Amino acid sequence: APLAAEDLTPVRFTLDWKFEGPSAPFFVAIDNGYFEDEGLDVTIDTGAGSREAIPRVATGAYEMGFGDLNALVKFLADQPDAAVEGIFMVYDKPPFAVIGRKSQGVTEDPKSLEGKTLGAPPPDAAFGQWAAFVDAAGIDTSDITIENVGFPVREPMLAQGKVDAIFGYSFSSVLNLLAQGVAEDDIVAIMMADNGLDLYGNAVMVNTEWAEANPEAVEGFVRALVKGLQATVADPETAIKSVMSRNEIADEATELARLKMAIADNIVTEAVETDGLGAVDMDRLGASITQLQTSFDMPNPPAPERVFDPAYLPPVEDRLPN
Amino acid sequence: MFVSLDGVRLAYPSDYGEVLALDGLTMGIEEGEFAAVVGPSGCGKSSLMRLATGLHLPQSGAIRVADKPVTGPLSITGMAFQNPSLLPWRTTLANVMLPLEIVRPHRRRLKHERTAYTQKAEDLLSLVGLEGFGARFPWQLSGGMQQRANLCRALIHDPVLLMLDEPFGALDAFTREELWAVMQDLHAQKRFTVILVTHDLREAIYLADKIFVMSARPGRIISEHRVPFPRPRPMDITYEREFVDLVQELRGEIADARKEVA
Amino acid sequence: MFVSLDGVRLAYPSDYGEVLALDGLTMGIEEGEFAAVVGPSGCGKSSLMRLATGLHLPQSGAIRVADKPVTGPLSITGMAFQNPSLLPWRTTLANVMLPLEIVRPHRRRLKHERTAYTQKAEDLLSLVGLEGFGARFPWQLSGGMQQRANLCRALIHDPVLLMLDEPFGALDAFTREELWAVMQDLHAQKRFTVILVTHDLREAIYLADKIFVMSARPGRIISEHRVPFPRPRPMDITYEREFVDLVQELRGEIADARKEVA
Amino acid sequence: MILTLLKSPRAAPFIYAVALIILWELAVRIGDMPVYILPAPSVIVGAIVKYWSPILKNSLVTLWTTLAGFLLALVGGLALGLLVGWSKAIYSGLYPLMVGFNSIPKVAVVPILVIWFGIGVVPAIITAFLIAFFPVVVNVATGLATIEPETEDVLRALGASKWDVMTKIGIPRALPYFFGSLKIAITLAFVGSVVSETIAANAGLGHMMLAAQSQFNVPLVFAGLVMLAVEGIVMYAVMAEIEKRTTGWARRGGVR
Amino acid sequence: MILTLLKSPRAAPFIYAVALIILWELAVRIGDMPVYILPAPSVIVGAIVKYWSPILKNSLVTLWTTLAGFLLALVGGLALGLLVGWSKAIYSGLYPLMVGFNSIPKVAVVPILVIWFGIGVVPAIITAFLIAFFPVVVNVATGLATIEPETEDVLRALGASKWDVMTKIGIPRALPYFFGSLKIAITLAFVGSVVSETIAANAGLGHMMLAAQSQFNVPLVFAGLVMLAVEGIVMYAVMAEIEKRTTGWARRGGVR
Ligand SMILES: Nc1ncnc2c1ncn2[C@@H]1O[C@H](COP(=O)(O)OP(=O)(O)OP(=O)(O)O)[C@@H](O)[C@H]1O
Ligand SMILES: Nc1ncnc2c1ncn2[C@@H]1O[C@H](COP(=O)(O)OP(=O)(O)OP(=O)(O)O)[C@@H](O)[C@H]1O
Ligand SMILES: [Mg+2]
Ligand SMILES: [Mg+2]
Repeated sequence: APLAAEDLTPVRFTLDWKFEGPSAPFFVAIDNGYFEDEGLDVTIDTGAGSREAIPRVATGAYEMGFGDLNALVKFLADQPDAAVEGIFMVYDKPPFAVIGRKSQGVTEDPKSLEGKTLGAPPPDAAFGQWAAFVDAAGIDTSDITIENVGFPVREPMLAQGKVDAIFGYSFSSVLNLLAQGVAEDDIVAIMMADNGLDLYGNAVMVNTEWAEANPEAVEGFVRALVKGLQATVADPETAIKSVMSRNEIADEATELARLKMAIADNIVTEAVETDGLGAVDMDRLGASITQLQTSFDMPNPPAPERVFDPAYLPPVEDRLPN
Repeated sequence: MFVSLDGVRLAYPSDYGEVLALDGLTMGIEEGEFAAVVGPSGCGKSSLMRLATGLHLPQSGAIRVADKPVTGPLSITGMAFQNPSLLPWRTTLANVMLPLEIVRPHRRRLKHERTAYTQKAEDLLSLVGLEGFGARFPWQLSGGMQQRANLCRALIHDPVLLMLDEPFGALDAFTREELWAVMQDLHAQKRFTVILVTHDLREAIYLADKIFVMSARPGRIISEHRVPFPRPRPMDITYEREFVDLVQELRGEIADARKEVA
Repeated sequence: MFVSLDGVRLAYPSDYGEVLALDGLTMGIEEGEFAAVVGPSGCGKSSLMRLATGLHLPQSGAIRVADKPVTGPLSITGMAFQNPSLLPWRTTLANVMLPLEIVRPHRRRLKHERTAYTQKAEDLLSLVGLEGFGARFPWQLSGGMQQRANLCRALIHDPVLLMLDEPFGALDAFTREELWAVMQDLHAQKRFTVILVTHDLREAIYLADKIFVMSARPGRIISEHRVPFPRPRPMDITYEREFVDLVQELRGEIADARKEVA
Repeated sequence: MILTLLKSPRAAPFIYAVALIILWELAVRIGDMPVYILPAPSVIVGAIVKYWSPILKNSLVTLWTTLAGFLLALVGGLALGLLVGWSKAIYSGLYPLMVGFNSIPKVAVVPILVIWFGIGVVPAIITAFLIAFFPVVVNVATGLATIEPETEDVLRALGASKWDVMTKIGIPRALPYFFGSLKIAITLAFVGSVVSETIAANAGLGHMMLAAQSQFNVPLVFAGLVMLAVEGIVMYAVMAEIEKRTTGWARRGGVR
Repeated sequence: MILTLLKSPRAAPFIYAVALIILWELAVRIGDMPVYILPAPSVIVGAIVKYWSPILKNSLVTLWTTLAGFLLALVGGLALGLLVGWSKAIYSGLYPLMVGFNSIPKVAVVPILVIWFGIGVVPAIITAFLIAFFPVVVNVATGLATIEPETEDVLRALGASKWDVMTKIGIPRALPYFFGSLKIAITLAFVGSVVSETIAANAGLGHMMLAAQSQFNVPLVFAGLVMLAVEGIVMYAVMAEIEKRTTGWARRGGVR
């Protein structure tokens, strides 16, 4: 039976970014009452980047959040005692990509980037993996020029041909380029994950101190989120409404496209079809941490178990994508 | 002595070495006395006034007012500066009432008794011929009117010691003589102590009990005169033989004082 | 007539209706003449000066200077304001030299002939008893010294028309009389036209060729006197019978002028 | 006719604004500026019409956080200005620190505020305050430091305390500059709250613009900017009115 | 002893700075502030020592772009201030537009500059200029608008032109406030160039801090902030010195 409002456990949750298509599962879980059924009163705030969520959760400003697991690895390497860990993997495959234009000589082959000028906002998470990607894909960087282009000018610079390719999330940059009139068949997204960089993407994180005190709340959150994800995967057209009601300025068609791209490319991967939503393969995680050492200066990388705690996951059969 | 300066020396610092304004100045004024100070331009009269109110402290020598050594600005004084320096953002009335906002005990009372105080200020303004000008801003007054408002501001808080630095300089002879009479009456009524700086020897003699003549810079007192005429003094007295002689005597002394340095 | 005002009316706008300062004022001054204007405080003398230099324009009536109607500020005049208003960020010397930076043809010449002009300014300063004070800032001068610097500033650019608004008010009798002599000499030398506003009737008579007496506000000319004494006039003339009589006559007129409104 | 209109102070704001808009429109059309860089005014108007509801809502949020921050800056700046004007030691001690602090982009401070206050209006208000108080301090302190001693003496001769001198002379005398600083402060307060909203808010123009930016809805971003400008101008008008009433004495002359 | 030292204007800057640093260190240690939010000064010093070479290089880049933008702002602000002070119509026409423009965060303008001028120092210089000129305009225009008519008349009576009045009286009279506005402008110029560097530059403190941020190197970010503060303070000291020499007359008194 639903609990009275004052008996619900309040949970402050910070997203990775604004209220856009890929955040639909969280809102679906609210709108469909999944969180409430678990005795939770979840408030969701916008984020300022996949990395920014980590300190927000670590300091306890937020109980839970949605952020980049790779950034969490680096964060824990520097702050081994920080009260934060991943508990639920959402982007089994990260959307990190190098997006280029065929008309400027960029193809699906990462080696086509050699000799090109790449635009990169330094805080961009995809650019953050450049070193590891170079390593994994065997790219010769000697005559690649990296230009610091901020987020607002990243896609325009590519659209204007001032750079040949940019770093970014596939589902953001591709849609942005389309919005700027770049022909769809001119755009090519080199997914890092498809080219030897086997990393994880964004995951739900929790403040460990709070989680220890409220384990059943965390479990409940995860159960509700699974339902949200399942509902979203089953019916993205309905799910997107939960985003649209919170973001009056969004364009429904675009957000739906973004959501569908995220589901297809990042959320419901082959691994997820078998292992279920939210799970992490500890070996793969361990390997990715090793890969990350190329990108990040990490003398003391955290153990995979420190980064991700599967303890709150329900049984596999309860969290299959459909 | 109500006001006493003893061997006072005042030098202004400046980029070109210091400027010695007063040196070895000694003078004393009794309570309730009306004193006048005369002397050549630039001899240090204004500086003397600033010392007596505590606006400046002397480099050496002692200054006492009301039996206390002066260590900083005194609030028992009312000062009419040589330059009217009315505050341009206040109306004339508000300018005149400024001391009431500062000086105790008026400061405390002002809130409750504003009408009474306003009346008092307006009375003072009409006493100097400025009735109806209270609502004007200072820059809407003529030079002489500003000077008169300045005088009102010095009087409003019933100071025990009144310092007047050429208060009538910008006035025509008649307005000036009217104000002499006003000052004489006020002094008779309230018995405050006055130090008046003036270039008008008739003014000094008509108003004062005692006149100090200053030397050229560095200023010190070269002579002191008691004015023998009984009070109240009619305006006609200024044409009397004895009066005119005193004027001539002072004139001569100032002439000598100027030559001394020249 | 070098300067002529004809039926001039000047009213200052104010929140409480306009203030009529001058009404129906008519006067004329010949080229090279030394005119004095006397009248009660607040009667509109300074306003008259502002009209004659074109700083204000009259609401009605005509003003002509040097045969041209006055439509805006004139640069042929030198004006000593009642309030010295020296610029505090300039030394006294730089203040005195200010007109040279503005008025043609000096403005153009100043760069090449700076030493000559500086010498001229310094000569003027010593003429009024301020030698050695050129490097001081105005706020380091006494009130009377500021007034004298103000006078120098009015003279530096050899104006054809000199306007002096109580230029000697803050000076002691001797300094004042010295400057009278200086003014008389300068006038004899350069034959500029002068309008002098003063409250000192002896000053007016000693210096002027023609004296205008103004009524109380709203000001107009109630009488005009030619001064009969030949030039150069010795200082002693002020004690002569005829001189003293003229003083008394003017005194009487001003007294009447004041009563008219009172 | 046009010339006289141009010279009329009442018509001028509109004429200048219209001229700017026309110029802008022409520049975009002739210069063939892509819409995702600089949309033409007509396009921006289209966005305003289309999104009027979220624009209005977010504008109000930003307006109130800005005003709150601005009022804090006003009070705080005045107090700090008085403090700095009070003593030479405080002046020379505190001033460099404030200059140093103000040379730092306030974006850097927002994450700290988020940790302390969560996201929402509080960080925005504080950021607006932090960015806006400095001009007020500077102008108030300058006003106090440059009181003419002649005027000050009038009060000192009455035995007035420093506090009296500051409130009765320092502030009224510096009032025109105080208002000048408020004009600077209000614009900075807008910048501050918007910057904070881009990082830490679920509402406000900053939030809206970043969300729009993230979808490359550049006309909407510019609609937000235009709203900011309009709010700034409205606040300016309010202050100009207050200023006119309180500093008439200082503007009795001016270059004519 | 300490009290007299505290009251000495020469020692004060150091005492206040040291006090701030100690307080900060204590706050971080006692408040147990995580290093990724607010590193302690000691940690920041460590970062400065470790990364001194890139910090120095990037600092110099930022310093020069800032100075260039600041000088432009100074000249442009002065010119615009004179223009605005010149005529009431220009004042009431241009002022609201400037207020509106300044209510816009300059981050929004950088993309346009990048498209026009490419990546590098030019956008940074222009951004610094755009953000910094307004305070100068406001204070210069206020200075001109509040010239005492008594003083102005001295010049007008000589047949002086408006230009003469503005340069011989308006500017000298407003000089203390002009310098005040420069203090505000220099801090804003730093903010402007850094903001631009974060969006479009391959060097400069803004670029460096952003890069450090992406590496979670928060101490280095704060080292950059400290460098900014230090550069701001140095510039302040330079201007304070110039100010002292040119506006001695105005500070002859002040609250004593
Ligand atoms: N702030 C100052 N700095 C330097 N010198 C000063 C300062 N104030 C006054 N002086 C000098 O001190 C001397 C005396 O000045 P003071 O104003 O006391 O003269 P005074 O007798 O009032 O003259 P006056 O009758 O002209 O008003 C003058 O020579 C003047 O130059
Ligand atoms: N700016 C102004 N606004 C309003 N009224 C003014 C203004 N200036 C002068 N007045 C008024 O005009 C009248 C004449 O002033 P003016 O200064 O000409 O007198 P004056 O003859 O020079 O007096 P004084 O001898 O006292 O200097 C006065 O009543 C004064 O109040
Ligand atoms: Mg004096
Ligand atoms: Mg006058």
